[in-house]
This record gives sequence, C-alpha cells and structure tokens, in this order.
Amino acid sequence: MTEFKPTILAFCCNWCSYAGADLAGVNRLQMPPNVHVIRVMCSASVKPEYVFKAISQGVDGVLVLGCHIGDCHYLTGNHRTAKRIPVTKKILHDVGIDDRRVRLDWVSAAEGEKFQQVIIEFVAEIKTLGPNPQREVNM
Amino acid sequence: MNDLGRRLARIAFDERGADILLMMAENQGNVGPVIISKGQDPGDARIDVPYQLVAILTNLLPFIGKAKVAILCRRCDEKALIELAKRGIVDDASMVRIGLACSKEQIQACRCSDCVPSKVDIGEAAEPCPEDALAIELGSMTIEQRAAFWMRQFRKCNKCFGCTLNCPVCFCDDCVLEERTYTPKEGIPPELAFHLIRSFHLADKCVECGECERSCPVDIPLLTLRKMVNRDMKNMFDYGSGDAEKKSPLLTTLDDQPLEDDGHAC
Amino acid sequence: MRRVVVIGGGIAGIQASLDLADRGFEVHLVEKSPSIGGHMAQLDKTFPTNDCSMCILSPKMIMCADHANIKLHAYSEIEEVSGNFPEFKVTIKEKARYVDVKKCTGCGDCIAKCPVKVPWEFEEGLVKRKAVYLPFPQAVPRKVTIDGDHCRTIQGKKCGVCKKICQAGAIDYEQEDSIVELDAACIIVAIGFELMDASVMSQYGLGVCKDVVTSLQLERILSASGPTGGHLTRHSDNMEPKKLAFIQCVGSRDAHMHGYCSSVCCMYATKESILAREHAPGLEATIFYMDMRATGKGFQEFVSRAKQNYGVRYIRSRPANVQLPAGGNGVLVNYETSGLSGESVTEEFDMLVLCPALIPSKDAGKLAEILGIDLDEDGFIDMPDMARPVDTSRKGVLACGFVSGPIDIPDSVSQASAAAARAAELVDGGDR
Amino acid sequence: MMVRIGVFICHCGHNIASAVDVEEVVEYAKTLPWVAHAGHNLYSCSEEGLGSIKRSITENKLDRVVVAACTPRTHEPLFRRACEQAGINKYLFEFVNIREHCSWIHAKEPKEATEKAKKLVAMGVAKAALLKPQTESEAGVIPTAVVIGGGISGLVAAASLVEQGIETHLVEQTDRLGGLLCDITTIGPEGRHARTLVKDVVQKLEASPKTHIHRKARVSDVKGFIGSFEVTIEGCDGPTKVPAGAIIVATGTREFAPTGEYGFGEHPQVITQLELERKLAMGEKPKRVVFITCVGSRQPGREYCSRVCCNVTLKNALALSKASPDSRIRVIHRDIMSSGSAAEKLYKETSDSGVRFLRYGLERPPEVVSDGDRVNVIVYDETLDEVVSLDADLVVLAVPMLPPDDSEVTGKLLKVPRDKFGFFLEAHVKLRPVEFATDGVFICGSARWPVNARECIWQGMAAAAKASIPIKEGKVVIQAITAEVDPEKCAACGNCVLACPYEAIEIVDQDGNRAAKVNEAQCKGCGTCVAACHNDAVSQKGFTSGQLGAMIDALVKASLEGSR
Repeated sequence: MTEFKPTILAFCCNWCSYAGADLAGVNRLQMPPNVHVIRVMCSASVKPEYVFKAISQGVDGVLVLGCHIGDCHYLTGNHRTAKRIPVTKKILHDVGIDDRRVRLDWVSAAEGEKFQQVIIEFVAEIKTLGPNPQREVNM
Repeated sequence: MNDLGRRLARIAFDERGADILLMMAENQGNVGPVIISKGQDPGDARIDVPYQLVAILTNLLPFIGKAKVAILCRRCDEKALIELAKRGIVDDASMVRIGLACSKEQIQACRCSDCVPSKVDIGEAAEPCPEDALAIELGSMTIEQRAAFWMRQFRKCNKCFGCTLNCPVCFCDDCVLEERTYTPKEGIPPELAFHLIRSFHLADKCVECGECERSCPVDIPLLTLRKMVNRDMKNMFDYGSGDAEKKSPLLTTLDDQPLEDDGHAC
Repeated sequence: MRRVVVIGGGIAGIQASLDLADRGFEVHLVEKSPSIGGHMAQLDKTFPTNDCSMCILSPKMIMCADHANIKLHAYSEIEEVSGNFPEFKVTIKEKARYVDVKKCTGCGDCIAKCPVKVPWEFEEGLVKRKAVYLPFPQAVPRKVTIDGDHCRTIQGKKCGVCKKICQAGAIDYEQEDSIVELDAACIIVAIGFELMDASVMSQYGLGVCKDVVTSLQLERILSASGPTGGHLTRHSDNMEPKKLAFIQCVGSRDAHMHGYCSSVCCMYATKESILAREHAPGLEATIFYMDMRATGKGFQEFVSRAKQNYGVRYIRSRPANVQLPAGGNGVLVNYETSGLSGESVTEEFDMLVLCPALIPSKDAGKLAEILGIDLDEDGFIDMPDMARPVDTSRKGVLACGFVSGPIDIPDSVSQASAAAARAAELVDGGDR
Repeated sequence: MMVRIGVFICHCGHNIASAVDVEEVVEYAKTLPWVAHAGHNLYSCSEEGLGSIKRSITENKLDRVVVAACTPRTHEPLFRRACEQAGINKYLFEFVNIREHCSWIHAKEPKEATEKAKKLVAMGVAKAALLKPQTESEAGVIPTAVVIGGGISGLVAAASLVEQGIETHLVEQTDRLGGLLCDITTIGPEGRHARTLVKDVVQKLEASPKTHIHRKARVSDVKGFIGSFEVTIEGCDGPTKVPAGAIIVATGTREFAPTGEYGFGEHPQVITQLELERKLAMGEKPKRVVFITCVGSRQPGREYCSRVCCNVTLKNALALSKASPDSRIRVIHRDIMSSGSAAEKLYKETSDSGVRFLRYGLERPPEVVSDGDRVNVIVYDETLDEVVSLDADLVVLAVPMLPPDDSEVTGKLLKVPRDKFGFFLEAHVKLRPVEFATDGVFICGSARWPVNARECIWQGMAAAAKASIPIKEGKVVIQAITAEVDPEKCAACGNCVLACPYEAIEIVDQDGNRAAKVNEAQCKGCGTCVAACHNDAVSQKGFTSGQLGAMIDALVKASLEGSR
C-alpha cells in the first residue's frame, strides 16, 4: 500500500493568517507539503459551501484560519467565522463525516510558529483519520 | 363548500377582515392549495393533507399586492412566517393567521415536538411527540455507521429539487444548488455537498414542517437531518427557528451570541 | 518651485523620494553607484523579524524607477551647488557608463564574455565581477556599466569584446560624463554609511587570517544570492564552520578610533548568528560584546530567542587580539572573562566575524563642502537643532538616514519621511 | 470569450529554485487549460523579469497573467502595474505563492515541493480564467487631519500638517500640551530645556488659523475610512463631529509604577525617574543617589527594553554629579543602552564625571534596605565580584514606559492592532514604521514604542508626511475588491445587511424589485456578506464563489491525478 498523502485546503485571511504563513516561510519553518492555501480577505468570507464542496469532492481536510478574536482587520468579521465553521463541522458530523477534517484556528501575522504548529498537527491528524471516504466516491 | 370551508371563510373574512384566504381544498377529486376571495367556493376545505401553504404564499406574493391574506397555519407554518418576516420576505402585519392544531397522526408523522399554534382556531391541541427516534438512533451510531446510513440514503437522490421547491423557508428564486459552483458533477446522485449545503442554508430557519421529507420521491429521511442540525443550533447558540426576537446567530457578532469555547481551535 | 534633489539612493533616499513624489513633488534622486538600493540591498535578512531584505526593498526600488515624479540619476554625483533656499542650482555629473542606457537591455551577454575580473563591491570583495557588470541581479536601473578603471579598451589596451558581443549596440567606449543642471527648492542628503576598514585594527587579523571576515561579508555569504549560494563556508578550506565568533565594537566605542556606538551591530550580530545556525545546523555562535543594546521593538525577545533556541553564547568581553592557529585554518581569540576574577582565555574558532564601526560615507566631507553644511566631530552631518531633527546647519538642506548619525532601518525610514515632511513644510508653508 | 493565460514561474534566485523544479512546473503549466504561454524568470520582480513578462503579453497575445513567485502581500502591486503597462487590466492578474508557502517551508523535500507548486499553479490558473476586468473607483479626501494626543509627537505632527497648509484638529486628554515633556527638566542627551521646546511648537501651532486644539477632550467615536472619517471629539462643550481625511495616533506612553520593587511605595527615598525630574525642577540637589535600571523590564513578563531609561538615567546622573562636587552618584545597571553617538558621548561624559557604574545580573538583583532617613542598596557587583553596600539619600528606579491605559480603547475605536505589551503595531516593523495597516491612520511616538524626544519629533513629522499624501492628492483609489450584488438573484432577505461589520449594505427598492445594495465607499472588501448570502447574489470582486470554487476543483483534479 502506498503512503497516504493527504490533500488539504487552507483558507487564510489576508491580514493575519496569510501573513502568519508568510512569516513561517520567511523564517523557513519546515512543515509537511500537503496544505494548499487559498487567500481570502477575511475568514468571514469563507462560505461553508466551499468547505462542503471540498470535503465532498474528496479533499482530506480543510483549514479555516483567521485573525484572533478582537484582532480582525474587519472588526468583527471573524466573529461570524467563529460561529459558521462550528456549525459547518456539526453538519458534517451529523452525516457521518469526521468533523476533525475541518479545523478553525486563529493565527496572527506574528505567529509563524503557530502556523507551522497548526499545519503539523492538522496534517498528522488527517493522516490518522486516513483518506476522505468521499475520495472514492469521486474517483 | 363544506362546513370547515365555511368556518375558515367566516374567520378569515368576517372576523379578521382578510381580503383573500389561502387554504387546502378538494375539487373534483384533486386536493391542492387554493386562494379565494370572499364568497368564492373552491370546493371542500381539507385540513388532513399536510401541505406547506407558506411555500405557496411566497410564490404568490408578487401577485397578491397589498391584499390582506389569511392563511391556515399549523405551528410550523406560523414559525415559517416568522422566519420569513424576520427577513422581510413577508409582511407579518398584513397576515391573518388561522391557527390549526395538528392531529395526533400528523404529529407522529412529523415526530413534532412543537405542534400547537399560538392560537388554536381549528382542531384540538394534541400532545407533542418526543424526540425523533431515527435521530436518536443515528446519534448513538459510530461515525462510520452513520456515514453508511446517510450515504445509502443520499445515493438515492435524483436531484428533483422537491425538497427545496416545497420548503416554506427556501425563498430564493433560483437555488444556488441548481448551478455547478458547488456541485459540479453532472448527473445523479449529486455530490454530498448538495445535502450539506442545504442543511447549512436551513440551519437558522428550518421549522421542521417535514415538507422536504414528504416531497422526497425516494424517501430520504430529510426531516431527521433537519432536526439533527436544529438540535445542534439549540445546543450551540440556544437558538430555535421561529422565535421572532432572535436574530440568526450566524449573522451576528460574538457579543450577541457568545460561543462557549470562543470557537477556538474547534 | 516644487522640485527636490535627493542625494543617495539607499533606503532613506528611496523613502524620502517616494514620499515626496507621492505628495506631488518632482524628485531627482542622485545615486553615485550604478544602482539604487544601498547597503540594505546587500543584507540577507533584517532583524528582528528576519524578513528577507531584498524582498521588501526591491518593490520600493522599482517604484522609484517607475514613479512618474521621480527622475533617477544613477551613477551620478553632485558636482556643484550654488544659490540658496528656495532656489538652489544643482549641478549633477552623470558619469560615463560607456553604455547607452537607452539601448542596453541588461541581458548580460557582454558580462559573460568580458575577460577582465575585479573584486566585486556588492559582494564585499569575496568574489570577482567583470569590468562590464551589473552591480547585483535586482539592480535598478537594470543597465550594465563599464568600469573604466579596469576595462582594457578604455585603458587603451586591445579588447573590444563587449562591443562585439552586444547585439543591441549599446556599448560606447567614447561616452563622456555629462552634466545636468537644475534648480531645486530643497536638497535632502541621505548618503548613508560605510564600514570602517577593520584591517587597520591589526590585532583582529582581518586580511591576515583567511577565516576572519567582516559582518557585511558574512551577510553576503549567508545570502542565497551571494557568492556561496547561501552555504556558510570559511575561506581557508571551504569547510562549513562549526564554531563562529563575532567581535562587537571593532573600532566603535573606542576612544582611539570612533567614540560612538554604531547602534545596529548588537542586533545584526544576533541576526547573523541565528541565520548562521540555520544554515549550518549544530553551529555554535559566540558574540563578544560590551553592552547588549537591544532597544527596539522586539529586539530583546530576538536576543532571548537567539540564546534559547539557537544556543548563541554571549560573552561580555572585548578580545585583546587574535592569532592564526598552527594549522592555518580558523582563528584563536584571546579574551578575558569579565569580573575581577576574570581570567585570560584562548579559544579556537573556525571563523571570526568582525563588526566594524559604521562610519559616515566617505563622500560626506566633500559633499558637506559642496553644500556648505557642517559635520560633527565624528564626521556625521551636524543636525544642530533637536527640534528640527532633519535640518542641517543650512536652510533648505536636509539630511536623513545613517549619515546624520547611527540609526537602524526603521528609524532611517521614518527620518526619511520626516525629511519629506520638512521639505513640504518649507516649500508649501510660510516657514521660509 | 478568448482566454489566453500566461504563466510565469519565478526562480527567485535560489529561493524557489532550490526546492522547486521550476522547469518542471513550467512544463506542467503548459498542459493546463487556457494556458497560452508558460515561462520562467530568475527574478520576476526585477526590471528584466517584469520586462520579459510585458514582452510576452504582447508577443503571445495574453489576456491574463499568473505569476508564481513570492507573496502577493508585497509584490502584487508590482506585477499588476506591469500588466497594466502591457495593456491588460490589472485585475486580470493572479499571484501564486510558491516561495513563502512552498519552497521555503519544504526546503528539504524538492519532489513534494515541486508537486505542490504544480497544484498551486493549477489553482491559480483556474482562478485566473474566471477573473474579470475591474475598474477602481475614486473617493474624495476631506482636507482635514485629526491628531490624537498632545504630547511632543502629536504637537509636531500637527504643526507639520498645519505648516503644509492642512487644517488640523489636535485632541488632548488633559488641559496641558506637551505630555511627558511637561514633567521633565531637560532632554537628554542634548540637554535641551523641555518646556521651551514644547512652548515653541505650541506657539507655532496656535499662531495658525488652521489649528484647532481640543483640550480636555477625547475621541469617542470614529466612523468611516481613509479620506472620509468622521471623528467624534468629546470635549468640554459636548461632542463635536469632525470630518477628516486622515488620523494620526500619538497617544504616548506612561511610566510603570514599580510598586513593591526595591521598596518603592514603602520607603519615601525610593522614587521613579519622573519623580526625580519633579524634584530637580524644584531645585533639589540630592547628593547620594543610587540609580537602578531595568526595574520591571528585560525580565520574564515584561521582556522588552524600554529604550529611553538608560539615557534618562545618564542625563540625570550627570546633572546631579555636576551639581555638587561632593556628590556620590552610583548607577546600578545591567547594560547601558546608549546607542548612537550623542548618547554614547553622554555615557562617556557621565562616567568621566565621577559617576560610578556597577553591573548587576538578573539572577542577583540589588536589595534596598531602610536605614532611618536613608536607605542602603546592597548589590553584588559583577565586575568587582563582591557584594557592596551603598548608602543613599535617594534611590531612583529607571522603570519601563508602558502603553497608555486607554490604548486598548483607542485601538478598538480606530480598528488598529496592538502588540502583546499593548503598544500599537505598525504596518511593517522595518519599512512602514509610522503607518497602520488600516489606510489613512498613522502612528508616531511612544505609543508605538518608547522613544526619546528627538525620535518623537521626527516620527511626528514622518506621520505628517504620510497623512499629507492623500490629503494633498485629494483622492484615494478604492481597490476593486468590494462586494457587489446581483439584484436578479437577490431575495432581499437581509442576511448580508446583518452580517456586514461596516453597515455598508442596505435593502433598496428599485422599480418594485427589492434587493441589497452595497455602498462601495463604505465597503472594505472583507466578504463577510458573501458568506452570509445563500444564493450567491452577493459576491466579492476578485474572490467570487465561481473563482474559489474553480480553485477547489483544480486542487481536487490535480490531487486525484497525482494519486492515480
């Protein structure tokens, strides 16, 4: 059996987590190569539809990363994220998709190391969960 | 017109001053929604056929104009009207509700826990049903078992859109699920995303009327799924659809609707 | 008249030019070397965030070149300044590049074929460039320059290879310096600093021990675009050093050399230690210092991180001298540990980095004369009134950046913006 | 519609090419739909790189450009401008980050990094194919500035703006201008008289009809955005609403109260620098004085060096030493932070004047013991390697400067971030020291980081330079990333209205069709409304669900191909 190489999508807000990811890069913090970042202006613009779409098309995990509560470049944008994504996870859970495949976290522009840590942890978690069963559905 | 019809017309037109009345009627063997003005005879009124009149209402709105509408309302219709009014889709003030208490059988069929309208005009209030047995069963399953169950169900879906077309709180003219943005696959069954996205769209407004499930030609227990998500919303935000005072927690800040764990690393 | 001449194309000059140009002024940016960028372009990273220096600088350099309100005079010098505020007459000498910049595409074909090799300024002499050269890959403007002092043809010898090879026909051995005269309301001086020649302090072995380098040389060695491609190696045997030492205050805070503190060495030595360790895992870095001056935002934490996460050893001592070990590789550092009970220690390192005093650019004296402004006793431009921190002793002549005293990059940048504000005040306001 | 995408992969010298096989990614890009050309550059951002992209746009008749290089956060404007120069709408450019997000973080896995770069490029191309040209709208700029804080930084910022002909409101909490400088005698290291300096600036300010000074006032509300803020100033005469084009934050700093440290609050002889300044102002000349530096700073919990305290210590130590020939002034320190030339000179002069310097370590801090009218300071001198006892009339603690108490409130009002200590966080520590990431709001002085008066002055001027740019330009350009509504799809449910953090959306009736409408000038382009809309009636320019959906599709496709 070949090694499972998860495909992971990460939505990063432009102001904090994308900058945090950049900082991780600048500091050459090494991490697994499974995560593909989509830059959005605010985590609050991440439609749960994207998460559902990705998961049902076989993406193994989805990260939604935003500014810490209180630090949102758009005041309270991420307050909505803080509620939408948990609901998104619950819905996945209700239909039998392990909601650990979706993770919401806050990474500031200064937290390159936090970004690295989130990526390392998440990739490890997805590896223990194994391939997204929806992958086969879509093959 | 039967006695029931006459009684509804009296409440609507004489007692509550409505211009038109929306109800279910049987005409030449066909049961369906009808809309009548005072004095019109649509055939025999029927209350034993569950149908979401509110779903009809939203389609009729452009044609109704300023007319005052009376509508036969079960508890779920009533809640649907509240949800629509919160979104400015219907004008609550111009609405005359005729409260209909559901029958025991209907309550059983809907596994309904909130079945008595704020004012009972027709029928008799009956005991609500305890929790949805299937939901409980699904909740006690392992995640793999639950996945197996739902995937089996969803595999039957032929994407007829009955669930959305007949939903009283689905108010978009064209459903985004008809486009390829989130469900790019051609043919049936649709991707899982179809059901997930619909669940999310209804999370802050589903009134558990059961119309989706009744409309489903392949018997997917959609009402159970709705109930599961509604229970999540209740647990997370103490939110239940049909409460005129509560804004959707998904649209407000954490100041209005704090999350217990602050949403961190969930 | 809304025209300002900015002298010096380092980060301070660039920032002052951009702010004034954005503000609607016509700016003439005069840079003596073939490209703007200054010392910041040579740096690998910047402290305390370890941001890639070129990455943040390059966009600003290009904005300067692209800006409709900025006229760039690279490879140019100020010849003469007459008149007074607000009507200075400035004479700029655009030095002959022996290249028609309108025709040159910067393709580099000529560079590949040029037979003459000379020490490369940008690479701090670690490697050689050709007589026809681009100062560095991201140079702005991206035009080659022929170094007339070394070009065989210009020196009257037989060659002409570059002219033959250039398909654009850009080589022009006959080119002469040209003179540009213009009026300007204000002049901003931002000519920066240079490193004191540390070889004059012979006790530290620069130029004698092969494995003693300057901090700016190390910066180039660490840079991915530098002479070693970012591989940390020492000169004597090209081995990766395992023990690296820094000596701070080489020629600064020293009554015999330069009394002042150069301000940035504590932090860049810390940065270079971290980077060296990242480039060479397991490397042990030692910094010999007098006082650890970490006064900026995030600096103290940076030093702590260097200690805790990168094992950087800080020793409070000013080494007496260094010696060449018997094998000829590496260096022996003689120092005393601190305190009355301090003892003499001789420790061997694979490589030694000197952090020399940063001194005013050598043109400061000549330029001060041309501009009629005063220098202070250390040779920095005198800024006599602290309430007007960018005003020199002459009205309408402003200064910013390191040439007005030792400061780091953010301070240079904010001072440059302040100089822009001051020029705007002088020109737009009533303070004449 | 013809779509011809050009893809350019950057080597970034070795930065990308050392981990990512650039040529392989180029070949892969050529296989992607809509790609008409794929090439690579050593440094895409160099003049040469930009030139080759521009040439390629013309030669290959490209109508969209994808550059895979570093981060859009720094380099996007550059490439967009290049597109524009070559005749392509700049919003038809898509940036793929294969350096920070790929080569640098997978430096030791070249194969994996290359595969990932391919996927990222595929995603970028998928998005690019759906990009639409956009036009940027312009908004006017109110030619007025508001400066918050009447300390030296704020005063100088306001004075500079006024001098440049800009109407300026200065808001000061107290009834006196000058901030901390009012409390001190002379400013080190130059020795300039502090109050005279303040007086000069205030006089200059007050002389101008363009100055509006609000004493005993605070900013209670800030609405709007660059070019058209509305700042509510709560003053003695009630609230005033001031329209402004730009705002400068200069709220300064305050002294840490070292209660409980070295007997502060217990022995009256133990005081802070500011308290010493007051004594000096009253003509007191204590003779036996021990200064202790780094009290409450450079230690766990408050790790930072507060930058100014050593120089204040040196200045006061020298003044006291000179004041009386028989004085005994001692400075107990950890490092003397006299960076630069003037400060280092002051250090030398101070030590030459007979002031004695003793160094202590964090592991053995000095102790202050009361002895009647006096106190004794017992300290282990690292240099002498012995414990010494110093008797003192006065012990002066050099304590760190802290952000002002209300910096959190100010931060929230202006929607600007602060660092972990509470100091304001500038847009970029290196190259944007006086700007906030929020357009039109600027920062100077010790509210950003403790700085001396000279630095405050130039930072105030620098902030004024930045604030004057939009005001003098008279307009700001609104980036085309705002939300827009398709009224045909909109059900007017109001989800977006509720979700918008800026109250930029309203439901309007247009010819009987109710639909949401976005006020573009108020929209900041966060996209919160987009996720609130169930029908994709609201979309964000440059981040539409179609574009992001296509990116997901591309990732899925590329990954499935990879796993087969």
